[in-house]
Amino acid sequence: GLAACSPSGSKNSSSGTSTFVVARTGDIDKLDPHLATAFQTQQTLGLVYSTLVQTSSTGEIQPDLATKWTTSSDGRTVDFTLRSGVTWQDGSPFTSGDVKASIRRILDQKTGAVARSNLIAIKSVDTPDDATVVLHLSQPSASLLYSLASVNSSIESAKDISAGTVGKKPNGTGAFAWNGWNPGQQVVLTGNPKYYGGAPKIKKLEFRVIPDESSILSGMKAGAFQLGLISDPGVAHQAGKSDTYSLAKQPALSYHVLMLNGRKGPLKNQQVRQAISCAIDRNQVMQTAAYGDGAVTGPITSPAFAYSATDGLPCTPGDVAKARSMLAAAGYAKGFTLTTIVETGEYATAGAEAQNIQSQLSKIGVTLQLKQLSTGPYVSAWLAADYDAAVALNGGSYDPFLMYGRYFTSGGSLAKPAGLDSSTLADLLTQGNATSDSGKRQETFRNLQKELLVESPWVWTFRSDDYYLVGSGVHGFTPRPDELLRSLTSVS
Amino acid sequence: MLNWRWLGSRLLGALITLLGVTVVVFVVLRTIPGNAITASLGIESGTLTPAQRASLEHFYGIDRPWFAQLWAWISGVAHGDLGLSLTNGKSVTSLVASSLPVTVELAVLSALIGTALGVVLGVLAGSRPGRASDSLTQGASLVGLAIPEFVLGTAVVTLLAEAFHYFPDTGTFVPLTSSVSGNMSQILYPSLVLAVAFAANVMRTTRSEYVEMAEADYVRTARGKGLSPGRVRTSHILRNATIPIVTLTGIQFGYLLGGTVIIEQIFALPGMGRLLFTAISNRDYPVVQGTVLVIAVLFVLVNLLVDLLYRMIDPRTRAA
Amino acid sequence: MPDRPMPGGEDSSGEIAIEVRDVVKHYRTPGRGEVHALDQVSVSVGRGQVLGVVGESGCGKSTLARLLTRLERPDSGSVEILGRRIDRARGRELRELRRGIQLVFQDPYASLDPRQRIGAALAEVLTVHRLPSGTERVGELLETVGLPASTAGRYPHQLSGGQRQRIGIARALAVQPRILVLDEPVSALDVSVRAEIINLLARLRGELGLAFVFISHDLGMVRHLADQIAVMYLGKIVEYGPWDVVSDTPTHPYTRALQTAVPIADPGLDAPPADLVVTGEVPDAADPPSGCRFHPRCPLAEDRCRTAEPLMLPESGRHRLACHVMRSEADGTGG
Amino acid sequence: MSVLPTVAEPIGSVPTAPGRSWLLARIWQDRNGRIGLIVILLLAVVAVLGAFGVLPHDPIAQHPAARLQGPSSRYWFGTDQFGRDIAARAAVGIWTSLRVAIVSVAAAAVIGSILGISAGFFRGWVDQVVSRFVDILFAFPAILLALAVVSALGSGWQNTAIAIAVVYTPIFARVSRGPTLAVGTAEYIKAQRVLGTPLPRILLRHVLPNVSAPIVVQVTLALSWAILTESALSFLGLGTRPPTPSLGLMVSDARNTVATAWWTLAFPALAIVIAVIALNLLGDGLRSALDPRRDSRA
Amino acid sequence: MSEPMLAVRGLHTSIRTPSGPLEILRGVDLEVDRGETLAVVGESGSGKSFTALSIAGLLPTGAAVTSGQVLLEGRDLVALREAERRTVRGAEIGMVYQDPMTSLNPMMRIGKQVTEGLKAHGWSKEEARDRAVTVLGEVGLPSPRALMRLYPHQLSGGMRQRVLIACAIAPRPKVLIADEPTTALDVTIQQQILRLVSRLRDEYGLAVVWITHDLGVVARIADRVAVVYAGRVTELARTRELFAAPHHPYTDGLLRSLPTPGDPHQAPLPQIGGNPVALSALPPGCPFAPRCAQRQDRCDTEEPPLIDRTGSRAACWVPREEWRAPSAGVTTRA
Ligand SMILES: Nc1ncnc2c1ncn2[C@@H]1O[C@H](COP(=O)(O)OP(=O)(O)OP(=O)(O)O)[C@@H](O)[C@H]1O
Ligand SMILES: Nc1ncnc2c1ncn2[C@@H]1O[C@H](COP(=O)(O)OP(=O)(O)OP(=O)(O)O)[C@@H](O)[C@H]1O
Ligand SMILES: [Mg+2]
Ligand SMILES: [Mg+2]
Repeated sequence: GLAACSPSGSKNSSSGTSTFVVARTGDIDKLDPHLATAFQTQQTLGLVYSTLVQTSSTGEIQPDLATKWTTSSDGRTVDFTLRSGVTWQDGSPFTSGDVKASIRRILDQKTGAVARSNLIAIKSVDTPDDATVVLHLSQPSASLLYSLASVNSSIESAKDISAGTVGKKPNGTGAFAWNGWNPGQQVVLTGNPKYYGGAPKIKKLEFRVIPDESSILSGMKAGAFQLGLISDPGVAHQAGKSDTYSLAKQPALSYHVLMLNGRKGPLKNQQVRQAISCAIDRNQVMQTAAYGDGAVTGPITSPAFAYSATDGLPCTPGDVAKARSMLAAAGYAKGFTLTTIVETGEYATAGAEAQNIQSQLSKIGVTLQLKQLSTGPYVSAWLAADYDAAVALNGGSYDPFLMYGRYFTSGGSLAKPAGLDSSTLADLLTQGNATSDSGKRQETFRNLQKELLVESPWVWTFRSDDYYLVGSGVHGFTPRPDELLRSLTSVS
Repeated sequence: MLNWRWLGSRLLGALITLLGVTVVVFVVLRTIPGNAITASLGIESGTLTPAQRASLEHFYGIDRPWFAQLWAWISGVAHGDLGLSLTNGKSVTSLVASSLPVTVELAVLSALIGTALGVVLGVLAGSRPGRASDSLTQGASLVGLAIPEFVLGTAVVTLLAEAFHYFPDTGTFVPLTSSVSGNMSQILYPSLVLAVAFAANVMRTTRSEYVEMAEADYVRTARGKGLSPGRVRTSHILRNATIPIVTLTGIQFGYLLGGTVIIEQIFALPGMGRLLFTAISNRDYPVVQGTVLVIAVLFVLVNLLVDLLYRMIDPRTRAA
Repeated sequence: MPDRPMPGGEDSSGEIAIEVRDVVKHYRTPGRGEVHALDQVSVSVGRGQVLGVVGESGCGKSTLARLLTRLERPDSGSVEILGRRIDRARGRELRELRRGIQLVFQDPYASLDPRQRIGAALAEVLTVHRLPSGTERVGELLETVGLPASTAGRYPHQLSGGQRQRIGIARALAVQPRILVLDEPVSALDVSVRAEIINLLARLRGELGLAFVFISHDLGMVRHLADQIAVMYLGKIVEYGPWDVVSDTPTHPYTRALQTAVPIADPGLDAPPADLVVTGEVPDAADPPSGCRFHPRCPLAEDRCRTAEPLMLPESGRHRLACHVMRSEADGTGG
Repeated sequence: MSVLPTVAEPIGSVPTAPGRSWLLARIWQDRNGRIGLIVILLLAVVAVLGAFGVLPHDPIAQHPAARLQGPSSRYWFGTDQFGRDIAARAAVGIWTSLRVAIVSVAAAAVIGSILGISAGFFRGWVDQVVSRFVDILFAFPAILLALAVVSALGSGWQNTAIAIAVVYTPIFARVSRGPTLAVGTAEYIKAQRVLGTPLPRILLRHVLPNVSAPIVVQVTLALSWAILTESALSFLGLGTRPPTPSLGLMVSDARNTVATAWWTLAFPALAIVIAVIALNLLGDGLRSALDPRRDSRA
Repeated sequence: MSEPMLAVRGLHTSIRTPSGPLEILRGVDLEVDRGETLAVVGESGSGKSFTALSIAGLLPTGAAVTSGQVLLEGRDLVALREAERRTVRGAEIGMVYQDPMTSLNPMMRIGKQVTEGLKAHGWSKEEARDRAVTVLGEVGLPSPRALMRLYPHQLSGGMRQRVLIACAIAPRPKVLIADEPTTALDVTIQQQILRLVSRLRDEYGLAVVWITHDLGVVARIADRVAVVYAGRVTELARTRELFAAPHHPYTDGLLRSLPTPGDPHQAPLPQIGGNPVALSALPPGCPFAPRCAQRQDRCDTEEPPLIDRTGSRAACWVPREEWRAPSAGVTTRA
């Protein structure tokens, strides 16, 4: 009895000129933004739902449902002034009650909301009037606004929450309204003419699942899609020139990394980790695995916090001789073997990265034994830190605390796979989150990055590009580092 | 007409097979590391509190011992309920119902094309063994057998796009009943790709059967009656060669069902193969179980059908 | 003749080599129903004697051979070989008994493993039974059946039909049996070599004192070799007696039909009169006719033949017969 | 004493001189078999060269400076995205693919034949159980079986081989059961029973050699499928573990570079096609060499 | 005397083998007249079937007539083109084969199998049907109409052989060639078939070529006999004369090796020693020489042609009068 999914309703669409087709490899998995982990789900529901605030493509917080906000001097109270005249897609008006209900739903442990741990600082929510929301915090949290900007903190209607219809038929305040879902095949949205940011020019937006990226490319060549989302640099590399599309590259927030398990064997030794980090020429990894697309990066990928990628390392990465001597100094002149998990399937460049890193490390006598696992087993092993090293593509965030807090603060949810306990790192992260002074934050996070490179718990290699094949008739599309498709709102 | 006892025992056998398939897939799935929670939450599942984890395990039913899960599943199946997908919450029955027609049509169409092509080429080659036409067809069939499906599939998709600016439409699957041309635009090319290896196999069997049957005593009898070569070919040689060809088609059909996994991936067809593949990577047990069971049912049905057909074609096996 | 020790232990029963009593063998087949391959069949063969068994195809001749050699076991009745029940024997006893009775098959090609050289095939038998198995013994065996020792190096397909059949016989002789069951040993052979095999068998019988069960569908062939002849029809013995009585002055209408049906190589003879020619074909053993099984084809059939099954009763001396009509009047209806 | 002469003169004419080379000689007589044999031998030589590393380039060493170079006198088949020599990789790839194919097919053939021969020879419940088991394995989509096995065991050539073996075991069981049914009732088997030959000996010495023809033919065909299956599994990311080159892996990797560097796909794909064709031709040759009817005449 | 119905003159037939062409028929001479039966006897592999197939033009792939004539009422069939040949096949020459179990198409109803040959020679559907019913009745099959709807597997071997005969005689051919049609049948059934064919021969005025290896059958039905050995006719004679006084030692050996009712019980049978000859390794002279008791020096070097003898033509250098006793083979009854 799910009302949303009658496949028979949708018509064969390539003929309809008013339909804007986005091709991507995966499907959405849920209709509840609070529970959405899959990246495609966030991408889609982010167009249907709005958040209190949003991030600009350069990482600044901007108004969305809230037009203004003020943080008290002690950092424990935040006031939001809400936009007026906003209506839900089902027609009812948007009020502060909706915000309160949404936040309470996220904080309710039973919901299992993804954003709960990031909003846990919220003690209570007040709604003095329909247009004002006040958040009371248990401690100052500079990352709060970033957390609120996430799709996982979308505002749902209080009515839907109390009726229990959330996750059945999405009803948001965003630019696009829910139309239908044919699991494994497509999701259809329609432009919301009453959208407060102006009615989108796209009347009908369709996300189509094309599992093979090469096929997406072929579809673009044939003009079957208006926008194709590609993550495999190999495929992008094949795209070449065409009059039916253009290729847009956008460095993403997520980063490619060789995670080391600092609680195991030789890797316990900081000098060993540094030696490994030094031995790897990041650029070479990027060249071979991603055909040179992307940017060599340090730990922090947010454009708002740009620091040197190697400051803190006692070497220039790729300096094999140096690395070798460091390893010898640490007592491992003969090298050792690391069992490295590599995901197959969703993460296209993993194999290539692994092979290149393997080849590079072999020069200092470190043997990577590659253990290829499909997603499920990989995740299990990753979570259990059941590896010496892991080739990973980890998600990034505009806010460095949100990025690394869960790994390197004590009690962080991903402290186990992080593979290293460091009070210095934990302190720096807490410090960075406790202040909202931007200068101080810049300073703290610079130290964080440096310390991460000194400790070298992992070896950060590069930020890859996301690729967008943009149909030749499409104007106004701007990709974002967080891979959301906000600009579709204004695309024609 | 029909031999009911035969059919009865055949159906019973099929049922036992299906039960076996059910148990095997159930057990095999549970030996693979990872579970529904890690599959649906990915690395975020590490952030779950023990209470959250327990409630999710209860929700997915994976907190019970495996035989209890198995029993629950089997009794569900008996009521036509294949469970709910763990990844998108849809009923497996509805997921399978929407993807089944795609795969069935894909497989049937490739089988038809493959058989037609294979038989024609096989006869062409077999009726003049050793000649150039024979060597040529045989060579072509070998190449057909040898090219990996995914290479051929990618090549076709690329070629269509580059040369003809054509991409097999992959919106919602258009059933044959609602638009023949719309349906064909989606199904035809993948079917052709799948049909290549199929045709190659049929061709080889047809050829060797043809050559063999052409030596049969009754063919000599027929020639001795003064029949024209064409008649001898159609009503004697080919007619008898149909039995092995039908048998082969049945067996091959099973492989076709498997082959759809890759082809549906490349041609972005929303069929069972893709459903299955996605479900396997997502550890979506109910979907994997349901899909495999349905594919097995299909396979068993096709074999039953082949047996029936075989009995219909071959008077010797027909009930007296 | 050399006096060879009896394989399979002491010969307790003295004169009798084979004693088959009231043997019944039915086959259940999926498509056909129950095939009455053998029904209440009794025969006995004295030591060194030849029993000829004739009958048309499907009458149960090979089934009898299989029961005798314990390739199969009867549904009921008993099969005694050299005084011991081969149908009941197991393990060691069976292996011993098996050495006492050997089978030679109709198709000499099919009964030899196509991938084994002749020498290896013979040596294997000897080894299995822990008999001396050198090339010498193999050569000896080959010579016994009239083949040069060099044959040992050949494969079956390199021999002619007659030679293969000799190998089949040599292999059977390897275990030094007392009895040979020959299931149509010459039917598959060319006319020009049949005489060779018949002569060879006759010689072996003389030299080794073997008893034979000689199965054939050719009454003329059986007549030449047998001491006793059993005529079978549809799983039953219909006439049984000394060779000359059965073959030269047959009593049962079926035996008479068989006798006249075999064409004799003498153009001077007239074709048999029409009334002696049996019409129709052998009925299906899965659905044998009621009463006397031969009645639908019998020129002499009467009403009682359709309903009552004639018993196998002594006619004169060792001659036995199962026929209502041809029996001497005194015996009445026979039940 | 004897009334009959022993035939002293040589017996008939000897059609073929039997010996160890018998089978090869017969394959050689068949045109397809001859081509297949030659090509397979050539591939085997290349594979062995690759396996022992007797090649001008290291198949694993990366030369980032020489990425994606076209065929030249230095790199005959060009280089891949890591600057590895494709010729060397293809040679080793043939070795890996053949190794996976041979191991998996050998396992499948041994296990499948044991099952099939037992079923065909003993019939009754053994047959019932084996046939059911085989039916169940058959009813699975092959690729799923392979996926499941590889997912459970992890990737790597041994596990790929196990997966392929699981997929092909039922085929061998079926292929060997049929002829065993026939051979089991053949007169020469009956003859062995009458002669008192022990059962294991009958099975090993008489049944097995006589049902081996279809099994041997099947082996060559299965080898060719195994090569293709290995490549399909690699396409799905579950095949041979890099950096070990396998043809399947090379082909599936090359999908990303083919538009700009055709040689990355062309040579490994060609190697697969050639190997598969050669194995099929060899299968044809074997089939005709082992055809008993070829001997029945002349 | 006018033309015989069918005459074969100097027929040579070869087949391709892996080791080069092999000559299987090395000059076969035969003739039969209407209403007459010619028996062709010989051991297995001597070329009997090849003779029949060469006459009918049904040789397997790879085999071909290399020289000689097949004259049907004086017309040379070998010279005809395949399309013309087809009009003769079936219509004028009917064939019956050895194995009734495999010679009928298992997938086709009996009726169709009888009528298709008729239709191929221009009979209309109805005519063909009527004719089929008649002819099935004529060969002694019960309820022909019902039988037409059956499949071969529903018939016994004897019935199938009758169907094959019906197929062959339905178009009223002039010549019937029967290749060991009773070998696979029981003696009682063989007897029925022999009577049937003799009757049909008389009714239709057929010229029958009956291939067999059973001299009993020859004695019962044949007017004339051709003995084939190693691809050649070695003796050609009227039946009675051949049985009374064979002029070839091989024929003589064959005749003697049969057990007959008058034989002494359990006495050794005379036998032709040696082995059947292999066509691929023929001796230089007379192919029977290695097995022949009458062999002379000349036999080892020169192959004898058919030589006219009293009441027979035999390919033997040694006239019967000069034979040593024992006549043939190496063993006597003594
Ligand atoms: N294993 C079996 N299963 C079913 N029926 C069988 C089996 N063996 C024999 N029969 C049937 O039993 C009957 C007797 O068979 P048997 O082989 O003894 O005949 P036969 O006299 O030897 O015939 P032939 O002359 O053809 O060799 C036949 O009808 C046959 O079909
Ligand atoms: N395809 C072939 N290749 C080589 N030799 C062949 C082939 N077919 C038949 N022969 C040979 O031709 C010869 C004549 O065969 P044919 O069938 O005419 O013999 P036949 O006299 O009919 O024997 P039978 O009594 O066994 O039927 C045989 O020696 C046979 O070995
Ligand atoms: Mg028999
Ligand atoms: Mg013949």
